Amino acid sequence: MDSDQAALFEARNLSLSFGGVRAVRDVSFEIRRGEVFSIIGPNGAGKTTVFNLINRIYDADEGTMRFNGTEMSRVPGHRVAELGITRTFQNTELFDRATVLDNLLIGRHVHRRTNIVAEFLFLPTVRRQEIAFRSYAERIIDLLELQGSRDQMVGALPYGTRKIVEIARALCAEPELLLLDEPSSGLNPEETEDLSFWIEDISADLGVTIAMVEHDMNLVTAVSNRVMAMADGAAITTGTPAEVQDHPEVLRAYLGD
Amino acid sequence: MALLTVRNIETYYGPIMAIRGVSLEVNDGGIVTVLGANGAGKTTVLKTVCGAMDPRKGTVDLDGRDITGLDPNRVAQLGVGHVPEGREVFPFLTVEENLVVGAFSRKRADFSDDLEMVYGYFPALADRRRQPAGFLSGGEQQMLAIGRALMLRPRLMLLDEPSLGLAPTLAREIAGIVARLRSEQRMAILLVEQNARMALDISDYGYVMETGRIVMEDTCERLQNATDIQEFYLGMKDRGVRGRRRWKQRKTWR
Amino acid sequence: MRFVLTTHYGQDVNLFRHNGQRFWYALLAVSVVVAPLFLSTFYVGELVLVFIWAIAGIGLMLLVGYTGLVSLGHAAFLALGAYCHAVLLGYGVPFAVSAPVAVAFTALVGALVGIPALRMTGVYLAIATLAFERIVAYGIEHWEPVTGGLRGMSVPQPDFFGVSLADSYVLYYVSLGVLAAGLFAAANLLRSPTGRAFVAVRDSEISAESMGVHLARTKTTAFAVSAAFTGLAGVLLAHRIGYLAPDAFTVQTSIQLLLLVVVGGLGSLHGVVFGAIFVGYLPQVIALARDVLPSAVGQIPGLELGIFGLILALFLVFEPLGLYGRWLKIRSWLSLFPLYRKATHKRQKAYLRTERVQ
Amino acid sequence: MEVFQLLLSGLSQGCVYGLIALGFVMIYKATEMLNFAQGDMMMLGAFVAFTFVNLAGLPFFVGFLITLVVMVGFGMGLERTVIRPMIGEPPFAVLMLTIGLGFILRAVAGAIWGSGTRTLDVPFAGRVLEVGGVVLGYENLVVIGGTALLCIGLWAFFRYSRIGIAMQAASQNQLAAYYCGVPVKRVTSLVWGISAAISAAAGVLVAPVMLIDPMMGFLGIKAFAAAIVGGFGSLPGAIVGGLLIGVVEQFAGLYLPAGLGEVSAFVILLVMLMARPQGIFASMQQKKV
Repeated sequence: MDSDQAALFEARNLSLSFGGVRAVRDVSFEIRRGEVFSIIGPNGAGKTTVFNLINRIYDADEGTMRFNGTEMSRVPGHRVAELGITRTFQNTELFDRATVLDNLLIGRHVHRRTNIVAEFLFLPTVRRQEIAFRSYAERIIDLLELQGSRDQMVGALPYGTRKIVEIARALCAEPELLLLDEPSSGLNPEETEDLSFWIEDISADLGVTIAMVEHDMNLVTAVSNRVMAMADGAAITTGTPAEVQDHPEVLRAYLGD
Repeated sequence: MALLTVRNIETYYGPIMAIRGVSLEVNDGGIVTVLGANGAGKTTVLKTVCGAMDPRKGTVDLDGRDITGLDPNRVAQLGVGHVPEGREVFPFLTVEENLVVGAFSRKRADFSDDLEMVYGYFPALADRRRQPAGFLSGGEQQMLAIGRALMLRPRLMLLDEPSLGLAPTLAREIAGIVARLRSEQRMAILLVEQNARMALDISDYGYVMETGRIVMEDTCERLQNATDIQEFYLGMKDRGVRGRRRWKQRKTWR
Repeated sequence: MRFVLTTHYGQDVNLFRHNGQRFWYALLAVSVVVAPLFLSTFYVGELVLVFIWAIAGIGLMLLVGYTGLVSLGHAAFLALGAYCHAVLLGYGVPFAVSAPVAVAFTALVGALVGIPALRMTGVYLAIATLAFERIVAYGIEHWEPVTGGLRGMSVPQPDFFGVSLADSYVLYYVSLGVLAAGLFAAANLLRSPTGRAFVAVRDSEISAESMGVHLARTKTTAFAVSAAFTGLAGVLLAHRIGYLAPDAFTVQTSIQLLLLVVVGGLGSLHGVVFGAIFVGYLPQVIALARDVLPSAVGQIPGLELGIFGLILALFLVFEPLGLYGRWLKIRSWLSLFPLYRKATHKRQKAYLRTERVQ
Repeated sequence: MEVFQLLLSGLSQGCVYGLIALGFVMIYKATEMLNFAQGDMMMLGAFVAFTFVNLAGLPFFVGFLITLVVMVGFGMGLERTVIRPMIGEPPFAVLMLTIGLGFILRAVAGAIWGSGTRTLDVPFAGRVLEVGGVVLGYENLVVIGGTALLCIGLWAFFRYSRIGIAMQAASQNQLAAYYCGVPVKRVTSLVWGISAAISAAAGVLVAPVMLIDPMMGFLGIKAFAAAIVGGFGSLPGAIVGGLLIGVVEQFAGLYLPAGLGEVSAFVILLVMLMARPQGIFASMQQKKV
């Protein structure tokens, strides 16, 4: 990727404190269209907090965020998905008492065009919409190979599958930017390797830009175009995986030696 | 004879099998580490040992006594201190009150000596003994959690990710204290860590877990030299960045 | 076990998955339609009450069972529907206007009550709805010129296409029709985006929001829809009891409605019907039991409510899935007979941890 | 003068709400469970005291002490039999369960003591103290004084006793308390026991001011409002919320249209929930992701 490619998402000088502790300090970065962008750093470095800021769960104390040229620092949380950003959560936040299919269909919620009156009567428009939603969800099910668990309750699925279901749900919204919060945690090395293929497929087949917070350096190196390293709430450096891994400060803060 | 013997335990989260037949041993005065990725089941092993979770199969023996399925407070009374992942101090209690709770299971003994012992290991805590634990920094909370477990005068300490979220210098300091505890307090330690380098440095024996199973065990020197460990846990793998060989249709027999 | 070969997504969207289901529901429909022919007026009246409970129960089930919002004040919506309808009829407004207006009014009030729900977690909300119920009860008791205060007011019984709703048989078919339509509408809603948004809010607000679900709108919608169903039940109830007084709508009524959804089985429309039958007939059973029991026991004040409480407690401790859940277990036991394993429904050690943070 | 009079009776009524609310808050803090039957436990306590003092003819203070002991046992037994199986169930289920318990308690009390109203014989009933034109009923003073004593006692218990500190530990992090060897189940039983005793004390204190009958537990709903207004999970908040509601009720009862005093507690509650849902003494925040 060449460096002057347009930024899909741009954060400038984000800062956030919780009761005196500065969780994020003056962080700026951009995510370019089509790339896989990773954020690495020790636990507590503020990586997930950055995601929560993008996702508008938290209000930044300072700084701005632009997505597709739209200023989004004050957009309400539920509009973020409409703008085209969806995410997964560190410990998965699925709808446990619903089936995998229903979870994916909720992913389609932003594309809802029917109103409640039509839904009460289940008018043909609603039926057509349901079938359209379903066929899109099936596309994602095929892509991520979830056919076997389609009708199972999410709460009863193994952890690894739940992680994949969450990615699938986020994809069902047809996002432009997908945020993955520690996608490999809880997966074994083999599943992690599969995950790296899926991330490549999502990027290549669906054209979705991906930003992820990740610990597993192998995964980060394998799939990322660019990496940002964080420590103590601040961004240390941004660059290619190789550059970042060799950065002396990163070595000191993250790898420990 | 081993102080702690875990035989073939299987533990479930609801219908999900989190650990599948794990066996391990900790000798008196030894440090044993369990390595593995996030979610491999390491924490579940500790929770099963201390009674917070009941295994559906298998047994846990402490000093020849079957402690499977006992409530965690009973296990604690038998001399097992637990430093849980994420520290889990009591945020609204002061540092000293936290430590007093730590000594709860010991009958009305005079524990001012123990308080001094803890403050000796962690002078930072002594300065803040009247402050609510919630206001401590991450490193201080970790010290408090270890100190709280020490108040039990444990024979076996379960340490869950003590370096989690700490700056590397602090993590090293904690590692040093763990090593000291073994020699000075003569307790056995079962250490769960993601920071494999640190864990292997201070431990005698190590187990490696993947998705709920133990896939490898050996002395720490030999583990440090094993290629798999170097690749996966010590980040020394020399891997091509892009353009790995792969078939578009990946394997689907999972 | 029955396996259905699905050849089109449309099939999965349908309410009935196969002809077997269609057959049983059709049989049920026929039997409730012909039932009054074989029953005395008293029993028809009791069945009407069951239908009304069920309609109100749909409302509460959508709120509690699907959206995860608890209301301890649903009696207020029942009262608002009934009083609004009766008052309008009293002013000579035709039934065809007053009933929809009453329902719309209740829905509006429901939406307003839903607003505090946006900032409250379950328990706070439960108390807030309870407070709301007390305030509505106060209004009804003290707005004498309109509601008749503590004396109450009689409900005008207008002719309805030439027949009177005071006639139990007429009311039976009207209520049955309303119930069927209500179940149909609720089932439709639940297989549509709004229904899924309800479930999403119930299971994880944070991830619902990140999937684009507007929490505020979804919760107010849930409250409005729930209140509308309950208000509709109130309209029918006004005709069923013929005379409205504040003591027909108390905290106990709210609790009975909750009992209905819990005993029926949270999160299922089938449960509503099971629960309504239970709540509708329990007082009868208790009344019968009083006659049989020695008078020292039979005449205990508050016995009926005490038994309600006991049953509620027993269900919560032993069968949190309710009657419908029990039925599903029996069915799966039957279909899996030799293979069924008890451990499938075993409970685990659980620990509480405060979610308060500093 | 009238204002002082009202203020005083408001304060004594508020103390009663506050006392019941203390019981709620204790259980809530220790177990995150809500006991909707708290008001009915108060009713039960009052009836038990009535049995020992009026029926058995014991001296008041002896009867009172026995009542406290009986109610501690009752609370612990309740926890052991009914509440413990509910650990891990959603809060809604526990709430419903305690609502059901309330109905059962009312029916049981009705069966044992009948549905009529009773008066507890107390040594301080009917006497008044006149200070500068303000008439102070002894029973009002006793309610206020008793509440103050109980609060100080509880405060000292939580501050200085090992079991009190362990209770707080268990409430803040149950699993970590287990790891420290705190027998959380026994501690939880004890919390229920103490909470039952507090509500029994409330029942005895309120008995001279209002009559005892199986329905008096409905006061518990207002105590709930008090707890929320004060900031759920805060012990001082419970008392402050109770006092606030007690005083407002008295004034609303006199200066506003008939019956508004009765609902003023709920109006305050709703206003509070809209304006400042965390209550006067905020102690809770949102779940972290």
